[in-house]
Amino acid sequence: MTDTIIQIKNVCKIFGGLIAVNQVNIDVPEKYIYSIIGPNGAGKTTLFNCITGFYIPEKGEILFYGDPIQGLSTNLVAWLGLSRTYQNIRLFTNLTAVENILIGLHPNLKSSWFDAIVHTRSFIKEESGSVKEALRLLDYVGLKGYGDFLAKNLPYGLQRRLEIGRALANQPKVLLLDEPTAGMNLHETAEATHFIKRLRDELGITIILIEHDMKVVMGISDRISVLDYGMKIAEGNAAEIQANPRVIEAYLGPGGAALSEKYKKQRQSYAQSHRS
Amino acid sequence: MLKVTDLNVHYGAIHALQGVSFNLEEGEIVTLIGANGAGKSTLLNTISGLLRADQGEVEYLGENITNFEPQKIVPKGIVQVPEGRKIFAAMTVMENLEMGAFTVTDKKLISDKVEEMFAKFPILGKRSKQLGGTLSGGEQQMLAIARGLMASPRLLLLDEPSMGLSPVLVEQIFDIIQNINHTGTSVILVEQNAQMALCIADRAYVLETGKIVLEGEAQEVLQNPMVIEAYLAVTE
Amino acid sequence: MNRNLFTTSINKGFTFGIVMIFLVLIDFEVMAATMLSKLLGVNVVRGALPEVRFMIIFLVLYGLFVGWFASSDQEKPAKKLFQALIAGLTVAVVVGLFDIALNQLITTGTDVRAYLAALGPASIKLFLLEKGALGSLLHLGLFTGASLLGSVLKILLKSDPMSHFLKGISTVYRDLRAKTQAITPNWIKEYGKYLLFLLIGLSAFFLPRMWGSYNNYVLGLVGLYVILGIGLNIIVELSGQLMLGFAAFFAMGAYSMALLNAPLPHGIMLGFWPALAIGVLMAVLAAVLLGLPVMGMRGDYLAIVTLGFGEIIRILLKSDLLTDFTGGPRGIQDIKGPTLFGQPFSSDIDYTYIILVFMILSIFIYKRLERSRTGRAWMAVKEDTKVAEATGVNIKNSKLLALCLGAAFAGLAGGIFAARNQFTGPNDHQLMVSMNILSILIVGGINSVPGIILGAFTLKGLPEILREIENYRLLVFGGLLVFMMISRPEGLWPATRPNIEKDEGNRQKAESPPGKGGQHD
Amino acid sequence: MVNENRPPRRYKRSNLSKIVRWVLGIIVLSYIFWRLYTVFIVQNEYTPDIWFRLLISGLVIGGVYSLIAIGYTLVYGILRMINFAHGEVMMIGTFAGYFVFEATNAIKFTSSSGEITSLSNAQPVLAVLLAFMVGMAVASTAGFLLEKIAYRPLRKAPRLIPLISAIGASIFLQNLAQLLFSPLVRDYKNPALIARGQGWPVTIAGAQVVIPYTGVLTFSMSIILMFALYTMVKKSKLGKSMRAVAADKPTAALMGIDVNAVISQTFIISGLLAGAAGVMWGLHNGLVYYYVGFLPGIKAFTSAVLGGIGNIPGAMLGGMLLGLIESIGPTALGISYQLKDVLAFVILIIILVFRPSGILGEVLSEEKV
Repeated sequence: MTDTIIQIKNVCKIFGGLIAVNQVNIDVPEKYIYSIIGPNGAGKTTLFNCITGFYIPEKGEILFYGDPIQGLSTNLVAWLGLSRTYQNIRLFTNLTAVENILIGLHPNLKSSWFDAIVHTRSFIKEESGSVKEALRLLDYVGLKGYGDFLAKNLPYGLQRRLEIGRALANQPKVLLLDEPTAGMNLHETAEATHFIKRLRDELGITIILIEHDMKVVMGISDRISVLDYGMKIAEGNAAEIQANPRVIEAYLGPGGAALSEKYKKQRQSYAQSHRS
Repeated sequence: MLKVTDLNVHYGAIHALQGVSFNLEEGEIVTLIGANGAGKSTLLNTISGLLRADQGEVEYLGENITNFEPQKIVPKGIVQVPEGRKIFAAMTVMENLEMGAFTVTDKKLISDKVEEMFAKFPILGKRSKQLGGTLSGGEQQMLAIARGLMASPRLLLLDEPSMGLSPVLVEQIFDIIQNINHTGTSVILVEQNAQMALCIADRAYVLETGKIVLEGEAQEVLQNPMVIEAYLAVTE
Repeated sequence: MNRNLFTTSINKGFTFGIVMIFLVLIDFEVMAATMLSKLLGVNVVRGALPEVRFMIIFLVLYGLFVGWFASSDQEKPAKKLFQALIAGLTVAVVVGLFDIALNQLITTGTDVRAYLAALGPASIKLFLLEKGALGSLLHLGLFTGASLLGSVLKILLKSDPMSHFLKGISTVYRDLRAKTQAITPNWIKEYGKYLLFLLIGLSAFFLPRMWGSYNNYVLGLVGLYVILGIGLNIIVELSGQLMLGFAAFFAMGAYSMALLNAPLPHGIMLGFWPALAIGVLMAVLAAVLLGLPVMGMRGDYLAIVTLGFGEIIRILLKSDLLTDFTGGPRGIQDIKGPTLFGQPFSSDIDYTYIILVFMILSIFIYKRLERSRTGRAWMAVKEDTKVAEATGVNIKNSKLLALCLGAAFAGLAGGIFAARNQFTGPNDHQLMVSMNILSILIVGGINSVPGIILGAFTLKGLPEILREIENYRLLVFGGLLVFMMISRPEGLWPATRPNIEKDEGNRQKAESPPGKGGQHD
Repeated sequence: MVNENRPPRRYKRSNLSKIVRWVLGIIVLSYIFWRLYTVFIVQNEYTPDIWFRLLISGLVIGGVYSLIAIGYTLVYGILRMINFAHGEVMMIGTFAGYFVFEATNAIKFTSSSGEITSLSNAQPVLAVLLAFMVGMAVASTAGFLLEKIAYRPLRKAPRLIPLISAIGASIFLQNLAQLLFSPLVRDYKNPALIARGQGWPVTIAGAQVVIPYTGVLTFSMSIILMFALYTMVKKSKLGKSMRAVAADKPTAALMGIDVNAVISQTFIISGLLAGAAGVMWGLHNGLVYYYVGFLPGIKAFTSAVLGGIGNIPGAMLGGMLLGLIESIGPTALGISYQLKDVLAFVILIIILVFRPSGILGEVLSEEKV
């Protein structure tokens, strides 16, 4: 299946004169691991925020299964089946791990406050079902036994996992991960990479990934887009991206040989003038 | 001049610097390069007192200045030009420069310095009454550097001065950095734009996830395949 | 380093000295001495001054406190002692200078009570330990000695007993619960809960009868404030909206009861129960009307808007505009109580039952809400609104629901309150009422029912029982709020989160037959 | 997990709160127009001198509100917190001024013409100046201590925690004043020269109106102080550093600015203004008691929000506007003067609902806050 699940069409987002996302077009096929990379301030997270409804793009459309979703409130976007994680982990820190996941289940549950007070039969059923589901997810993301820890007391790597667990509770069609390996060491990063791959392979979730660790990106992405100054400058698979001169320039800086020569000369002449 | 030993800094839950040591001689340009989130800015912020070190020592001109507050560090001659320029948008160019000279009490000296900056950056002189927020990106970067120079620093910490600028402007900024260095100010340069940074630097340190993975003469580092790997993971 | 030690001690001593002077200026020391003498079993006639020895005890306690506090940041005992000595001496000198001024006032016979209301000659004499100028010398000895003693105590105990004590209560409670749970056989676990409820129910039934009217009045007040606290807790602590005009909803309930169930001004006489129900509905209606336009507002703006709302309601109730309708500043009298099975309820004892029933009902509802999808959504909204929304929670509905449910509790409490007092007027619904309820939550503990009960008892019950501190109640409140925010923002008895994973594991173990085990993977 | 089989979901957009907002807005507007129409066209019983009198009292009270509002705005600009206890700082200033007048009134001596006069009547300028100086000094000390004790330890806490602390401080200060000075309502003893109720008579449309001395004094004093503050913030080094800290604390620190010191100074300046406002309040209204700061405090906060919180000219404008609305509004709308406080609160709610950024305020994005 290679149906397009998310289609980003000509999206622009402007912050007081600064164009953070500029005419970006991206098609994400279903069940792909799709990476968006680019240097600092290239507009990756802004694009994420546009997709998940945090920002309303000034121009363009974002289609989910062909329906426009830009400008919808974030809870509706979540309800439709897009879950996300955050660059700097944002958990409900004073709640336990299980409760975090239970809140993730929110869009799939129906019981109302009245059911809760009266303890109707459907409420009891739903509640025990959701607790089971939450514990199952907890196990799945590898936090079994940590369920009753407050989220803020979990070690850093587990907080990342819990955040993914919370996102999974929504039963998402699309999972947007914002730098899931930031701040992890090599071992943890390898584990996380494997885990992301498993999500796609086992659960069939489409994954959109922002990542700066190129080892991760190159290792698992089916397709990669590169943003720079808010514009998409390249798209392709890992090998294509690594060979693309515009990408190398975006990361390592422009100029290359010519400028290096210039500065070399300048330095030499400066050194000479000081020696004499 | 500056000696950092075994610096450990936590940034929220992240162990952002894990035992970083480096040093800088007077008159040098030292560049710190590395990918996003490698800990470069954290290192600068720790030196200039914005972040607290959990462990380790920062020694400047033989004095231990670890965890001093910024207002005590600036008068010693260490000035940071922050990432993203951080111009005071609602203040005029002139006022921005005056803020840069906050620790200077001699009014004559301040006006001399302002003149010097206007000579160095003529465009700022032309816009001295304009609000900082109305300047273009390149002008803002120049203002940020000029503001940093107002305190007559002996050591200038530059955080991503080329970020978000077009190649022509980047070249200008790098020329300026070199000039500053030639007038006797030591510079620590944090850059994404590794190629250029390495061209003008004397020595370089490459950071990866909070650790220094490579150090040496800039020209050597430039040739080292690890640099490209640190950015693009091109290992094959 | 030593100089630093010296100056910080002087600073601390100076601060404590100034605080002591302020305590004298508001006559706090006399109140404290009176309380001490009561605690130690001496009956003081109301209005009369306590004996000198109790003043000495108070001063010594203060000195101990100074010594304890001043020697807080040093490791070595000698340094601690040094700090305590310097701090104690500084306090003594500062207070001594003040003593001389006080003594001057007495000897010249100047009466400054027109300006400093509390500085009566009798209480000055008491503070100077009836010794006049010599009193300052006595103070010197007392403060310095006690301060040294305080630091010695500190060295000996090596810990902070206050926080220890507070932690102690809750951990002991939890340990006890865990232990009893471990050793009790299954059938008690199953039905013990009901047994406990029965026990509480029985004691709640019989105790009020044995306590007398005044205690019942206090008990009822505490109960009402527990209901109010639970209502506000839903709004403030569960869903994270700082509401400063909660008294407006309280007023809705009270005035509905008054207008519908009093002979004047309208004489509708609908009866207690329907009026109570309508009061609750009116409070909810007010919450909807307030909530719909302001729901999207930022936290601190919301606080001020709700404060404004509360004041609007109060001023309107008081104004000439509504005098004919609400009785204006005079309020409404002769509100009738309920009749149950032909039995009229009128005394405080009778009301205690009603209040207890509703209090238990409130706690029950609160507990159920907290452990549900709705409650979790509220907590998520409080923790991080944006993320909660991105997780699929409808923020506006969720907040509005919390506001309405909270208001319902306030309407309920308001109705009972008005009927019990047989009167309600604008002054029953001042801003201070809202503040008091908020303080209960903050002092008591976030999202914890025992915390709310503890808070309601300490802030409403204790001052009623200990009449002496009545005047100082709000002062202590205010200081306590600041102090709590700085030192213990989670409250005296914060709730712990439920152990869902463990409970579920236990449950499964209990369900699966023994030997085969539950989950072993 | 049943990802694959989950049925597709449909969404519907709801605009209920927007509609409610609009309906409310239309109701409020039509009410205002209806009232204005009745009062001005149908009844039309007020003569110009009445409006003039209301205008004067509005300007005077507006000046006081402006000064206090500046304090709210300065602190909000720097710390993004509502200094709820600011009204109490004003109350402290009022009391300090009161004691100065009591003291200068108590010092009696025989003047050259043989009469026994008090210092405050013989040297009214000195007495008033002294009252302002002492009031401002005491209030600024109070503001400084308030920040140091109740707010500084909470610098990094979530937003609501310092607000609760501020509420606590407000309650504390009110009750401290009540216990110290008793709940009595006391009279301000103005020097005879500027006794309350006296002033220059003017004739407006055939009727005589008195422009009170105290009114002129307080109004000009508030204008002078506002002008001084504005120049200070614009021109002086301290003012600039305050603006820098308000804009970006870390960057300001990198300039070598001692952020904590600047915050303290901000509280001192707010206290100075609140103290002056307190003495002005006492001189003009004549009453002082422990609760005196509460309503002006809330009103001033309303003014600050009205003008756009964080914006100094906005606070000045908002204060004046609120003063005028409060004094002219009830008459113009034909409602009881008792309800002027309700009017102020209603305005606060309306602004926050329809234009949270105020008249001159910038739109604060969620991220920035």
